[in-house]
Amino acid sequence: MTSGNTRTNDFVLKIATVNGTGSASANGLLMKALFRMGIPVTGKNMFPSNIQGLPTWYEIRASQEGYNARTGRVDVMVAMNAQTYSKDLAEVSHGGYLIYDSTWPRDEQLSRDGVSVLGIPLSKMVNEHFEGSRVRTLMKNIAYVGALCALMEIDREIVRTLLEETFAAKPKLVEPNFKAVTLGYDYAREHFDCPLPVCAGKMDATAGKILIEGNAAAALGCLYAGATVGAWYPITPSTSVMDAFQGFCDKYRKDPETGENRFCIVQAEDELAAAGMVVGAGWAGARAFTPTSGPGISLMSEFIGFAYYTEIPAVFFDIQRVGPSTGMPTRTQQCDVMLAAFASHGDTRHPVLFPSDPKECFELAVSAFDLAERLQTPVFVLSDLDIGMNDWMVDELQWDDAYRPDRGKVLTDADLAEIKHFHRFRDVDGDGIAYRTLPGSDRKGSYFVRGSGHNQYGGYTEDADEYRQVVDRLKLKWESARGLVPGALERKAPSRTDIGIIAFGSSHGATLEALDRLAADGVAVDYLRLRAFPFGDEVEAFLKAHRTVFVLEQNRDAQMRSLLKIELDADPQKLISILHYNGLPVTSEMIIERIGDYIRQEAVA
Amino acid sequence: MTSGNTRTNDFVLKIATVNGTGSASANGLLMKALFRMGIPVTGKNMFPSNIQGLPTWYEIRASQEGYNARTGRVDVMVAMNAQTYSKDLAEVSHGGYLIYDSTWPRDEQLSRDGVSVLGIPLSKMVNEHFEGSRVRTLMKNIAYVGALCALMEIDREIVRTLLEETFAAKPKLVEPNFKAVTLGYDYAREHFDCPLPVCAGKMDATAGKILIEGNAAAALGCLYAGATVGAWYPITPSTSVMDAFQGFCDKYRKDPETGENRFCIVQAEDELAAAGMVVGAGWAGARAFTPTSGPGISLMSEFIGFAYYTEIPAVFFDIQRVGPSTGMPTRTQQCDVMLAAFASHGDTRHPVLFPSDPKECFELAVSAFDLAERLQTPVFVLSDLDIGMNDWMVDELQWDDAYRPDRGKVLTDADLAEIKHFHRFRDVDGDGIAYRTLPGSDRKGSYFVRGSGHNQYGGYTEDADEYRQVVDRLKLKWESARGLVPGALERKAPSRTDIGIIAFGSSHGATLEALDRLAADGVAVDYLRLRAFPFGDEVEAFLKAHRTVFVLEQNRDAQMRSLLKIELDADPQKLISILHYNGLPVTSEMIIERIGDYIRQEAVA
Amino acid sequence: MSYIAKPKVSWAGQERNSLGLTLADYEGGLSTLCAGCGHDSITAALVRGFWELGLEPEQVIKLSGIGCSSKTPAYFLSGAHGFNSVHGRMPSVATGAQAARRDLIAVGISGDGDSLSIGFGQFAHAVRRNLNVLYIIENNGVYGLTKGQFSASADPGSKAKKGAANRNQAIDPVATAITLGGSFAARSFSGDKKQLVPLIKAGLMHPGCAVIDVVSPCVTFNDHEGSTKSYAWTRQHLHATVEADYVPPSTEIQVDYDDGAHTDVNLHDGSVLRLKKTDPDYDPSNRAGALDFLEAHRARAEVVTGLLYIDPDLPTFHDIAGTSKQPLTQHEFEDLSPGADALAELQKGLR
Amino acid sequence: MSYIAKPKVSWAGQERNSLGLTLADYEGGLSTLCAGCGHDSITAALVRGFWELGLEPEQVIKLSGIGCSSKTPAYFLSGAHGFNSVHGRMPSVATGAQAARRDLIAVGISGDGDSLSIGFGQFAHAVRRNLNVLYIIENNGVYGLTKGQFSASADPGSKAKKGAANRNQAIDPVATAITLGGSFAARSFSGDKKQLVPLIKAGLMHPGCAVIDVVSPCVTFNDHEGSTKSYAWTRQHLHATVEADYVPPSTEIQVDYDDGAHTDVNLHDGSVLRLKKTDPDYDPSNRAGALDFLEAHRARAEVVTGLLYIDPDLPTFHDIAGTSKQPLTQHEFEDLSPGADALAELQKGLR
Ligand SMILES: Cc1ncc(C[n+]2csc(CCOP(=O)(O)OP(=O)(O)O)c2C)c(N)n1
Ligand SMILES: Cc1ncc(C[n+]2csc(CCOP(=O)(O)OP(=O)(O)O)c2C)c(N)n1
Ligand code: SF4
Ligand code: SF4
Ligand SMILES: [Mg+2]
Ligand SMILES: [Mg+2]
Repeated sequence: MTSGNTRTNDFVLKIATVNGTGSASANGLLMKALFRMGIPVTGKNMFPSNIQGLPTWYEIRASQEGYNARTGRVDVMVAMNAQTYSKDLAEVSHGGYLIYDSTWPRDEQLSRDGVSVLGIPLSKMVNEHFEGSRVRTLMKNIAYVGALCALMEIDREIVRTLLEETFAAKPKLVEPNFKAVTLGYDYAREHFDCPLPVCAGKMDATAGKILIEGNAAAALGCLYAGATVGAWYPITPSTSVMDAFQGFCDKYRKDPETGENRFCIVQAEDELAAAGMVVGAGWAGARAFTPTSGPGISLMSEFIGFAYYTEIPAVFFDIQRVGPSTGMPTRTQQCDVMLAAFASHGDTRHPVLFPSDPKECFELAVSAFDLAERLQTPVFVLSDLDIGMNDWMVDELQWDDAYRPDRGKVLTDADLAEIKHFHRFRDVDGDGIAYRTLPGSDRKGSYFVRGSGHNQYGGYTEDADEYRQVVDRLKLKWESARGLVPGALERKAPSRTDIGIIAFGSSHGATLEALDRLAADGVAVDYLRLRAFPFGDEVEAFLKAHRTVFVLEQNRDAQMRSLLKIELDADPQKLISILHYNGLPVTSEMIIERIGDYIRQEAVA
Repeated sequence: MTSGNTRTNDFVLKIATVNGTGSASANGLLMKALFRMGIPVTGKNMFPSNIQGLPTWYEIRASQEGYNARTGRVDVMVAMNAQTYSKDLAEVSHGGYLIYDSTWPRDEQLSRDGVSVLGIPLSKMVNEHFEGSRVRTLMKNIAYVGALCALMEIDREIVRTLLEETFAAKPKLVEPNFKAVTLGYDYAREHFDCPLPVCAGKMDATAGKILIEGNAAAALGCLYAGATVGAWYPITPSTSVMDAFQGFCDKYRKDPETGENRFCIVQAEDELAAAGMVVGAGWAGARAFTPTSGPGISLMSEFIGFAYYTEIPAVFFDIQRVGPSTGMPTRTQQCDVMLAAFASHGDTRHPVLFPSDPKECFELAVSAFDLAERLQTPVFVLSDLDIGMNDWMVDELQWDDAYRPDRGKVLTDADLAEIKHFHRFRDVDGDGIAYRTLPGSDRKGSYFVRGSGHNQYGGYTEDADEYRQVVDRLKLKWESARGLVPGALERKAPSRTDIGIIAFGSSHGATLEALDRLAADGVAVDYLRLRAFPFGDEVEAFLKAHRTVFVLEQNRDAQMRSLLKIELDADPQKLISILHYNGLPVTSEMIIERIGDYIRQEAVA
Repeated sequence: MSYIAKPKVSWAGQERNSLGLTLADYEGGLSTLCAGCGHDSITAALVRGFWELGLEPEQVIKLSGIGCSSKTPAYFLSGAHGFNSVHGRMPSVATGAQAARRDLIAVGISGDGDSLSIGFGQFAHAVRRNLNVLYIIENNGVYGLTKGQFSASADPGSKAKKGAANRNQAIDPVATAITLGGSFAARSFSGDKKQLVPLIKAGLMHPGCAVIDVVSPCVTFNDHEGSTKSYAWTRQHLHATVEADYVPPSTEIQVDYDDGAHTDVNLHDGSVLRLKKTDPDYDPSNRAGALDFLEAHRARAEVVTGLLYIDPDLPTFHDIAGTSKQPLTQHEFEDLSPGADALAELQKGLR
Repeated sequence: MSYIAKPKVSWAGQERNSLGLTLADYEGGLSTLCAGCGHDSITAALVRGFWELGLEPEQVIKLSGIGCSSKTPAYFLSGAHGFNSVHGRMPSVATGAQAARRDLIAVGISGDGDSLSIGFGQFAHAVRRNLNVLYIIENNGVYGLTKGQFSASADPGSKAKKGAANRNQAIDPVATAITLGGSFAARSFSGDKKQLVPLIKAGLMHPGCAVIDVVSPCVTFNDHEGSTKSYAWTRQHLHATVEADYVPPSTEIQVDYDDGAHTDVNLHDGSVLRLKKTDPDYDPSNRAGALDFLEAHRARAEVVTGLLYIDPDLPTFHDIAGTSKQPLTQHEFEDLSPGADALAELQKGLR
């Protein structure tokens, strides 16, 4: 056996299968087992845009240092899909391992210098012990879990406990499953030197942590923020936001006595309708949201501009996938940054929040509702497929029971009784935010919402000055927004430097890792993580304080760099793009390389 | 009578009426009469977003120097609408005149210092001579034309000829109309000192010129470019593009023998469908277009991104109106610049052309089709309500019979026979533009259009590298576009200067006038007029060559300035915005004032 | 979209409704539509209907899309919150508003362009969801506001002002609503206030989506000879079937099942829709029959009016969604947000 | 959306059609749908239909929206140009393509999500314009590609895999098409190739918009007990009415008017649609009757199949638009662009 470097709790395990074969649960077992062993893990699912029969991959990274980014490495590959076999083999890092189902003999394409190939007759073993084709397919997956337990020292008892939890409702299934584990396990122990140098070992780095997908966390945020109306049209990769919200509501929002729902979820006929429903509900005073992805935002554009101009709170979750157009629905990108910021015709601009992991999906979902109501405007939460649909290890979510929604400037009937006239669009407080009333209020507070020209009193207008007064106030409101959105967070390099990097969203993990490694190599880079648009003063200060600022983003056209230029009049010369946009999550290696190249070149020049 | 300055052939005549009363034809008579007297004129129509009974204004500017912008001045106001009377009076410039219908007595709000008020009993006169309420309403308008003929020395014989032309089909109507003219004329001659110091005088500055609206000119461009498919959904102010196209096609595109149409116009069910039709037709090989306005572009966004990624030629006319949302449909702005440039989710960008007057609507419409097919991509023509729906005096349109459409890289069956394989998305020539085939071609050339991930061979892909290869080529194509779009035009100041101004579209006239006046005051400003996005090298050169560059645009958010920063990494410090966005066309005074202020402040600082 | 606020004149001796309010209390801004526009008669019928029902203005929300027709909500009930949305999208906004505030009575006003072209999908889906809204289509066969293009309700053969005849097939909102499983489908004529006012009342009180297609001539672009949506044509080709009126729960009801001319439809709250048949053979509870009837009369170019179909028992939007009786906006925050302990508990499953 | 190009194997003795082509010449890429998906049977029927008609692949354009169903065009006729548009918008793209190339035969494939939810407006308007297209809806009552949510064609009472029942009203594409003035409305079942293949041929040759709603079970998300779109349910509840087949103009036609079981519908090019009645009482030329029949059988939960309505004489999209017989893309440029002299002449009126 070729011996690679010993890599305890620092490896990438990748499993190549075919979708629709139930491998997802086997892979989940592996993830959770490592997690319960106390090892930081992340899982990345690369699945096709169909339902059954196409290649799919699952990548588990274990990192004792807690890094969660994709890396270019594959230490152990489980190659279950003949169709992608050669591609999978090619991907294994030098010194790595490939495990395959050796039931049927394969030709020499099986081997590659520097990669140890381990054949396990998974089908044969499973077929000997189980009946029924569906069961056999499933058990084959469980059997490779067993083999990996042996090869990588993954705790079999934890796997057993997990099976017991999974099948709590059908306990009879535990034994057969564990038998499949044992089959793989025993075979590996008998035929190979176990463990491999790449393996797991108990540690204690997952206390206080959970494993969660961003979409579920976002749904929890909506639940906790008190959102009651959710309207949506199914689209990958956002669908699971509403699925999760429905699940949580069924659990926490059904009246225990009457069974009535304290929520209303509408599967709309399309995204335009979903947007309209959210706007209607927001107008009527409910916290309302819609999850979608790029194509949905394009379709919602008209309504988004309407909500901007009529000043109606609404929350839009854009779980970004690869564009343009239908693009690659099951791959990740950060490619709707500009669209979210400016969606719709005319002069419009919208606050955008950028969660960097599921925990922030939860937190920023709550912020989004507060901001939408405080600012009376549509607010975007820009997540992506990587955050939304992958399992991330994050700190346990916290909730402060003292939290109360910020409903913003809403006049009650009592308030109305105290004022002489109600003028919907007048800037009473000088912050650009006017007072609103909700439908059902006293008739003194009634007003007419219209996307056409209106004056500060709420009347229809085609008058040049009256029109301008309102849009100028909207601009002032935007200034107010700068002070209200979550600020960017700075992480200083260990030593003084005039080099900085700006990143956001799902690039965060890779950035942290890259900066640590660069620091270890003596390259100091300060890091500013954006959490919102518009940018606060801290972003301007960071730009001012650095000679060179890398802007890392997962799109082709440097959209965030554009925003920095548009919004802050940032000096373009100092903004150096690092762009990654092939649909896979960005790796730390790539960042290190780009920064390294740039610095070397600069040194030469 | 208060005497103002004598202003022969240099005045603004404004007529305030109520819509639906037929004043449009009376105002048209005045415009044309002045034009035929050889005096440069422009008309600006300020009408409400309803059908009948609301205030409407028409502003005619006569300028012997040939300036065509709106100015802040009103020399003669015809105030026919009691509802807006006081507002209209307030608008008259010092030394100016107000004419009103004195049939019924009015109170003292009628007068203002420095304004001469001339009462003419229009209704009374007309009622005495005509029967029927509709006829009386119409004739009242014609009567004020007569009065103005006397007061402003507008040639009555020309008016008579115009009436004869107008009623060529119903010659019996000429006499009564001319009688109404005479009524007003005689009354004015009898009661006032005619002519006023503000008046017209024959000159010879309209030879080789025509009066035309931008929308009609754009439609002519589509006709001449050989566009055969037009799909649309009615929306102000773009509707008259298709109305005119229909009219031209009925005249020039009906088979003389069979009566068959060599065109197909479809009134779609909405803008999404209109976009789809244009994309379908472009794919099938027809030149196809859709005219719309801001809300339409928002709704078309999904399809625009699709056409970008699938590389299908399509032409979108956006006749901009005031945004955001429904905004003010009958007022003008340049507020869709960013949207047109980047419409849709994901990384997308689109060539945009900026005609500055109806003549350029004609010319750039033709260019748009050539570019769309050459670049295989959606192309925008960004006009606006001011250009599209107002009568402009421009040089006669020219056509070169040698023109042939640039169909771009289309492989015929003969071409296909000579190649081994056809690969739809491969960069054969290194310019980022691949070859296409049209439906109906030999089956060797068949391919599958999809907005989802595809490789250079046209196959479906979810592969990171294959995906990237295609979007990288699209970026290269964008570079090619820079060299193909119409260049920006520079007008040097009479003397050397390091101050420049960038403007585009309907701001052109006001800019020219402002720069002339500034030059007369010793302020030299070089002028670059943008005609397209992406920007060519000349734009970069202009920015480089000037210390300060004003960017004049008719929107709140400095959208063109943003594009310059995004696309050229322009130094933001030197880009000084001049923004006008109240819905009225920009005036030269406003530009002079802003530039003057800036220069004075700079001098102080 | 009123430029001008309408002065509320109140004079002594005005009629007052159960709430003590006068008709003027149900009015809105001054109309800016063309003199004689059918839409203004519908406005008047709405004012009357609301007044007769004695609803508090603030109990109502009024919504619309874009078009001359969609300006209507500005012209009635100035005491109610109003919403002029984007073109063709009123139904989705109404859905969201209803989701949030099921206690408010929603009236949506649309046009034939607004609901049958750009908004056809939203119209259809509001119907099949049985959204709790009175959905009025002010149908004039043209796009008034954009100056007279044919809409999808223009009949084949109907002539434009300039003479060209429409040749596309027409969409009949009533037949469509019934086909889509609608629970209340009616047609009326802006010129027939007698029929329209009670129909509006019935529609407002109907639990679910009440569609009323009101032929509403456009005097400026579609009232000429050759048009099949003109005042003259409509008057000549009217065929009235069933009149409907609303009888509040408190009222003593005389059941007249055998009277032939009367049928009572019982609503869940104890109120009644009283149907009077003009066409004695017509049965508005028979879906197949209604379609057949509409189709036969369409072929004869007749404009069938009245309450053409009703099923008060179909589950409404709220029945289906299971929304709590208490409007969603009125729940205490504690009843919505499960709190820190629940969160901690939940996360035990995420390890 | 084929990952893998299908190898074209040709063996001796294969059947050849009038053009000398084999069935394989009408195939496309390998399907990536789930094994057993109804959509794949429809693909096979299409291949067969095209082959039997003996159409050149390049005479055809095939278009779709987004969904499992919309992947179908990738799996047949690889020699034809194909177009996978955005979700729900196939009809508009087909309209544009037809406008440009009326000589090409357009087949549009859609799903119930694609055509009845997001695309309902476009579906409806293609029908009322009588667009020259064969419009197939592969109807499985769910959104397959996004994992099984109910679509608008799900019947009230039909159960989801996890047990929840749909309570919204269902949209029936056939009843809708007839109500909207469609000229050809049919239903079939992916499991009934015998009925489907001739229907497809009839639809391809019908002048105008031929809508075929094909019940096409989703084995992954909607083939369980309780579903009304499963193989089992559909088989049990089928009610066949009228079979249709296409007889080319050249063929000698035996007119069998009196045979009861046969009716011939003459198309303008001399070809014939031959209708055979399974249900002897059914008359597919009667619009009111068809609606009534559909409605009655809907109430009985029966799946009515066959050619349910046809009117070959309604003006088609091209008739209405007056498009020249010669496709618009084939005119000489001189016949499109009037030239410099005409421009000068025209401008005389602009002074
Ligand atoms: C997205 C969008 N497209 C087009 C328009 C222009 N538009 C305004 S009203 C209207 C049609 C109105 O027709 P209808 O609903 O029948 O109302 P009517 O004016 O006839 O009462 C159109 C096309 C618009 N406002 N928004
Ligand atoms: C604008 C947009 N919204 C949503 C989606 C996601 N989506 C893809 S297919 C589909 C539904 C497909 O359902 P159907 O047409 O019935 O096809 P099936 O998969 O059932 O054959 C949806 C919602 C999308 N691609 N585009
Ligand atoms: S144009 Fe027609 S619909 Fe519009 S207000 Fe006038 S009459 Fe009414
Ligand atoms: S998910 Fe359903 S519709 Fe999609 S391919 Fe599988 S069986 Fe067919
Ligand atoms: Mg209308
Ligand atoms: Mg489906």
